[in-house]
Amino acid sequence: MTLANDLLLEMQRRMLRIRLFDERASKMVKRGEIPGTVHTSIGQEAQVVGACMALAEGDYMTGNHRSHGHPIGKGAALGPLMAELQGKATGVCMGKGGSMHLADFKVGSLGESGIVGSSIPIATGAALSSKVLGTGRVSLAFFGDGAANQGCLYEAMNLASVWGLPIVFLCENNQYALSTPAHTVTAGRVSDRATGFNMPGVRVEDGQSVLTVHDAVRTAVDRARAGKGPSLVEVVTYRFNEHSEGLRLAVDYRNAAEKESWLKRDPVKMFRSYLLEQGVADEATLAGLENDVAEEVEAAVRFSEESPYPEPHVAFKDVYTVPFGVTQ
Amino acid sequence: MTLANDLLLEMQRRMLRIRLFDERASKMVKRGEIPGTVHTSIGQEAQVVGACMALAEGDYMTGNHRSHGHPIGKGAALGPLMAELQGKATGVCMGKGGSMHLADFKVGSLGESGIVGSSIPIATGAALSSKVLGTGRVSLAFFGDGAANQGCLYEAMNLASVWGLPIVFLCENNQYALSTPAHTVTAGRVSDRATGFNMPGVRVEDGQSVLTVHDAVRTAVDRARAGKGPSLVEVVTYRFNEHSEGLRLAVDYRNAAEKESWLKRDPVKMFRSYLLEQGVADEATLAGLENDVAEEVEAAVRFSEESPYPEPHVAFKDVYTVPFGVTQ
Amino acid sequence: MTVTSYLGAIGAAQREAMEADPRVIIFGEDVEANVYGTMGGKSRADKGDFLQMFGPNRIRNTPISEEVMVGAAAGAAMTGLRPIVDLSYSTFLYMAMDQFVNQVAKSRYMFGGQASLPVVFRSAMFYGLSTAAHHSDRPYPMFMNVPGLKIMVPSTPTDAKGLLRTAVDMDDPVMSFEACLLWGMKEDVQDGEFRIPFGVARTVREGKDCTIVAISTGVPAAMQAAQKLEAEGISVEIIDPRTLVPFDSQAVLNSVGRTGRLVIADPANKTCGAAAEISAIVAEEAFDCLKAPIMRVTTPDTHVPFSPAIEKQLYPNAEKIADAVRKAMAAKTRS
Amino acid sequence: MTVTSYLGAIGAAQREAMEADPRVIIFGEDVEANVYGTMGGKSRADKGDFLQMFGPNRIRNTPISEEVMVGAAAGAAMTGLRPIVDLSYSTFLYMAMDQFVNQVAKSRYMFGGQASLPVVFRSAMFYGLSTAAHHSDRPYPMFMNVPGLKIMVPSTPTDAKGLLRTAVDMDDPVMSFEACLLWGMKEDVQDGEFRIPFGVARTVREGKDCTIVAISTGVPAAMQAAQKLEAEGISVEIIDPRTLVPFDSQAVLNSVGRTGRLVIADPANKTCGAAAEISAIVAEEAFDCLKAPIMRVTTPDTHVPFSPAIEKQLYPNAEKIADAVRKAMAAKTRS
Ligand SMILES: Cc1ncc(C[n+]2csc(CCOP(=O)(O)OP(=O)(O)O)c2C)c(N)n1
Ligand SMILES: Cc1ncc(C[n+]2csc(CCOP(=O)(O)OP(=O)(O)O)c2C)c(N)n1
Ligand SMILES: [Mg+2]
Ligand SMILES: [Mg+2]
Repeated sequence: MTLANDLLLEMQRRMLRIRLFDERASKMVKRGEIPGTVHTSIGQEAQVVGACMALAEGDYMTGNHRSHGHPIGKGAALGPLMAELQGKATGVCMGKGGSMHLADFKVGSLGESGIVGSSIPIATGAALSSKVLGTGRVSLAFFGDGAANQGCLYEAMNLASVWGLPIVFLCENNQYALSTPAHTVTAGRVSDRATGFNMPGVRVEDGQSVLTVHDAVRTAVDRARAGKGPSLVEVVTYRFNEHSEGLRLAVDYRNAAEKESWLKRDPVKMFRSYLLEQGVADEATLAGLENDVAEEVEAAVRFSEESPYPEPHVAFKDVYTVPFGVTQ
Repeated sequence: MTLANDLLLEMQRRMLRIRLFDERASKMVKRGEIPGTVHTSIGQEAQVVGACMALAEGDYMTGNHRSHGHPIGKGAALGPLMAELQGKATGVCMGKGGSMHLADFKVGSLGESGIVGSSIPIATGAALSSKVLGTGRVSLAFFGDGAANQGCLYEAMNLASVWGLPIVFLCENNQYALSTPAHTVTAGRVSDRATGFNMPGVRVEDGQSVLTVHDAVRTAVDRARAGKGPSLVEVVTYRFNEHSEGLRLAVDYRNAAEKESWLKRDPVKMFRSYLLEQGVADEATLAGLENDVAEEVEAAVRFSEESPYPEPHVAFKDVYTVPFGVTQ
Repeated sequence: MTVTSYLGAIGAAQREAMEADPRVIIFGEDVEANVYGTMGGKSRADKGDFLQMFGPNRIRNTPISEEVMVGAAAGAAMTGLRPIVDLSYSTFLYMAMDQFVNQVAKSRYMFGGQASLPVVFRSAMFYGLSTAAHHSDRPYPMFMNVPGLKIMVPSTPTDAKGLLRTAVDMDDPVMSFEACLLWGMKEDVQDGEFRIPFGVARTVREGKDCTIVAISTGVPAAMQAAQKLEAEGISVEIIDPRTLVPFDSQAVLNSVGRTGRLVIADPANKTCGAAAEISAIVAEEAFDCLKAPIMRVTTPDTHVPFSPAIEKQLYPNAEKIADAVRKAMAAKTRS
Repeated sequence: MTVTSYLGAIGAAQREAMEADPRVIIFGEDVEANVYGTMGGKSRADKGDFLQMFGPNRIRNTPISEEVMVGAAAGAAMTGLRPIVDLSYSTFLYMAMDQFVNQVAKSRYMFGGQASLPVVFRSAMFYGLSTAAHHSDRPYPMFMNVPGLKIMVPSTPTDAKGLLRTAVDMDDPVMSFEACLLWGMKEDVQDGEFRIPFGVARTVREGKDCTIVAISTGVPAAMQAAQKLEAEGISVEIIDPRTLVPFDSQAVLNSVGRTGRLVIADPANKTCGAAAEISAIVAEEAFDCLKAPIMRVTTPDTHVPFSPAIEKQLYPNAEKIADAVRKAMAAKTRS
């Protein structure tokens, strides 16, 4: 499948957004400008954007604690996301979700989950809506290699399969769950688990190539939209940073050589070279793009910094649609 | 593998025990002599006994609501089981478990579960004990085709696989979960799900043959005991009675033709013929065996009938090892 | 008005809700065969059969996978459907606890109001029927401890029908705890569609000496107790909160304001149960009216044993409730 | 005596228990790397590292599979091991709710005493740290509603160490709810092995005007409140129950018998929380001693928001506790 040049550039734009947004966020955490912690998608941009851009605008998506990339990849505006990370009133969740619980319903982002695995059933339900109401929307559930051992994934895969739901289960295999190497706690390969649930299971070994990921997920999305049911796509990738920003583990659970070899396969840089090589864009265009995104991120930070914190009563809002009792 | 004659006769004895025990229990439910309800294993005796007798005496086993067969197959005495069904003080659980929650720790029966799927992790834990303490015991988890869609099964299979635990996951596929045909709610074949969890998955099509089942489970048990880890064995079988005794569904979810064809493959009758044909036993021996078992079941009923109900304070016993508060 | 059973009322509410709104769907284990009879007619053959009426797109048998059932209902509710999930027994809810607490209850809040979750989770409590510990729990108190969930505990056919319809029409997640022991209870029920608001208690009986707040099967038991006590010259007021979240504390405070005494009849376990909450509200907000200790009549903190010889003694019944009222009456009144 | 932190005390109790009994094992997510530092030394490199000391047979990293972790611990406990399961955050417990309620809590009872379950489930409550709704729950009340579980909520290093050791040595399942906010708290702790019994409250401070029952982080907050109040001439008695199941109701009743007033400081959600239970016990059993309404200072029934601007206001703190005591003091005393 050949993609239009503007689509290719948009891929690079979104990968850059994730990269620069997360680099900025990382700094802010370390400076105490973002409370709690954040989990960056740095190194995994190809996997995130390749998947998100295989979806249509109206399609649904859920994610996890490694959360910023997903809504950004799906097209969410950066300002309200950054404001959310800072706990501001203008945050996409009014400052009540924070980094781990971003959601932007406007772009089909139905929510990231701090509970590993827990959003997979939600995505499955969105696919059920699509099927029952006949809206043609596809749903995509992002989850990590760690989440691949939560039972609810298999309940969801089974249900989606027997009901023929339009959903893609997307395993972001960055080879570690916190300090735990996937192979030490995961029997076999995640993608091989699809067969037993009667759906295609694909393993994308080169998860650093946005086009390879896009291609595989596109096939799964097309299949879903055509009414042929769910697929499982496992993408092998690597996170460049620590599990979460600020975390320091004395244990060298990922050795230096491994890390170095992966750092060489930087998805953003690789795709940049590709765009140049293929003549999709020249140096000036790409530099312009990079400037634009850098400015976008700075604008997001300014938007956030200038925003107020929520009023105390907001802590009592939206427990129910119509308040009662203490939520009044 | 050729089995000794006494082992073959013991298989028939245990199948008969299950058949007659459950036939008796069914009558007693209908007459109001057993409170609540019972789920019989009639028709599934080969599958139960073939599996149980592949285990050694000290091995562990857990089961589900279709419960009587499992401890009987594992060698439990009938009297305390029947007393348990009647809620008597001499019941194997002091009358507090009832039909759905039999357990006889003396024979390694760690408990049947009324919650579908919920005992699978328990069996996994027993296998962990065996591994950590080096006792060489194997664990076996019985569960239905319906339970095969509970997520905890896959968590358990994965854990057992990565830890190399000595356990056999045994799916009793009687093709229905209550009124629901397995194929309408189960994607693919249960046995095929093993591959994705890096363990052998076997499907025994002829679950009415005790020897075929025994052979398959024996292979899995040997593998477990040899330290080679878990296996999944799916056995195709059929329940002759309704889901539970007394239940009457107006829906004809299992059609008459299907039922009839399965009734012809009665595991107890088939094995009887086999024993005669192979000269393992003559008619007189088998008739003697049948008499013995019939008398055993009647004795169990007498034992139960003559037993007292528990005293009121027993309702407060064994909430904790050392009572306090209301349990005192 | 038609004489209708509790079970029939539940079926009728669901049928009318499905007729009124194509976004309402029902899924659960064995719902196509209507095994428990909670969906209209007695069987698939009946003309009231839901599968025939609404088709397989809206009436769906699920695998035995409670976790994904609950989560999928939440996801579907966020995206345009209004699911009713039939979870059959209340003891099976634990299987989906993470989805209830972390997704169903929190999503609207955590996402700053972006999500609405119009979804109803039905389950029945099968206590008192010799089904033992795995099928007999009355777990509504633990869900009361979770903000974001609404909870109904109807004790009559009318309430079951009216509350369930309100639940389906509401944009918040609702858990309906039905009592199997009440399935056969019959009364005249208003024909056609009607709704009963959440958070409005029903005064089952007026009286002046002692208030009984009674929940679910506690209500008929309290009625029997009231009759016995009337013969003894004790006049009892009975309040059925009908919904535990929201809870009509004003109705209870008003009643205790008049009677000065409170007994709570709650079939849940005692510790941190609904009775504890109601007692605490009153001890905090109506202390000055109280003439006697607040008495809880609950199931004690044991599991439910199988044997019918020892099960029934555990639940609140007329005798225990009457005893508690007598004790409250005997307490020396504050001067 | 050695100055020890709350976290260090938890590590020490586990180390001593593992040294004392080869049947004790620890498993959980990332326990090999000791990510949260709850197991002895700070890192694998430390000489106190558990993996080095006890080896991979007894210290086991698990997959992220809470349901099977909890169930497997139960099964292992029934068959000869004495597992400690590290579940890291208390909010993840819901994932295994069925195993907790239906297997861990019920097995001994349901099987007529055949099973013993010597197993400890540790988790920490991360509230007050900007981790938002998915990581901040304080769910002990829902487990209090489940018979068969024992529950500890230590508020000091000494209690953490002594109770945890008792828990490991006990034949019943125990849930340990630790407070992340207290991890850094230090005090002189007795060296070597010692045990603190379950069901025995600690009188943190004696006083005569009002009793405060304080739980977990409620204890230091109550201490601060007591100091403020002392300056106002109000003498406060503080009781830390230390274990919620069993609960030392006698200690509370005795104290209220002396002071006549009760305030409960409980960081859990209000409805059906631990505070409700304690209030109900006192309203039932010490009514005649009460001079004022029983006041609950809890987290209100909302979820935990992320923004630090609005999170901290929600929990019981010294000011709120002191206000509640002042209100109790101001209530017109019964004549
Ligand atoms: C149910 C649950 N268990 C444990 C955790 C703690 N936890 C947070 S992230 C994480 C590792 C997740 O690994 P993976 O799914 O591979 O995602 P990654 O961080 O690698 O992107 C763990 C154990 C959690 N948040 N939820
Ligand atoms: C968690 C849970 N969900 C639902 C049920 C109700 N239920 C009891 S048995 C059963 C069917 C089980 O089917 P299967 O596992 O195939 O076992 P079978 O009865 O066919 O032997 C159902 C749905 C239950 N007991 N537990
Ligand atoms: Mg990972
Ligand atoms: Mg079946």
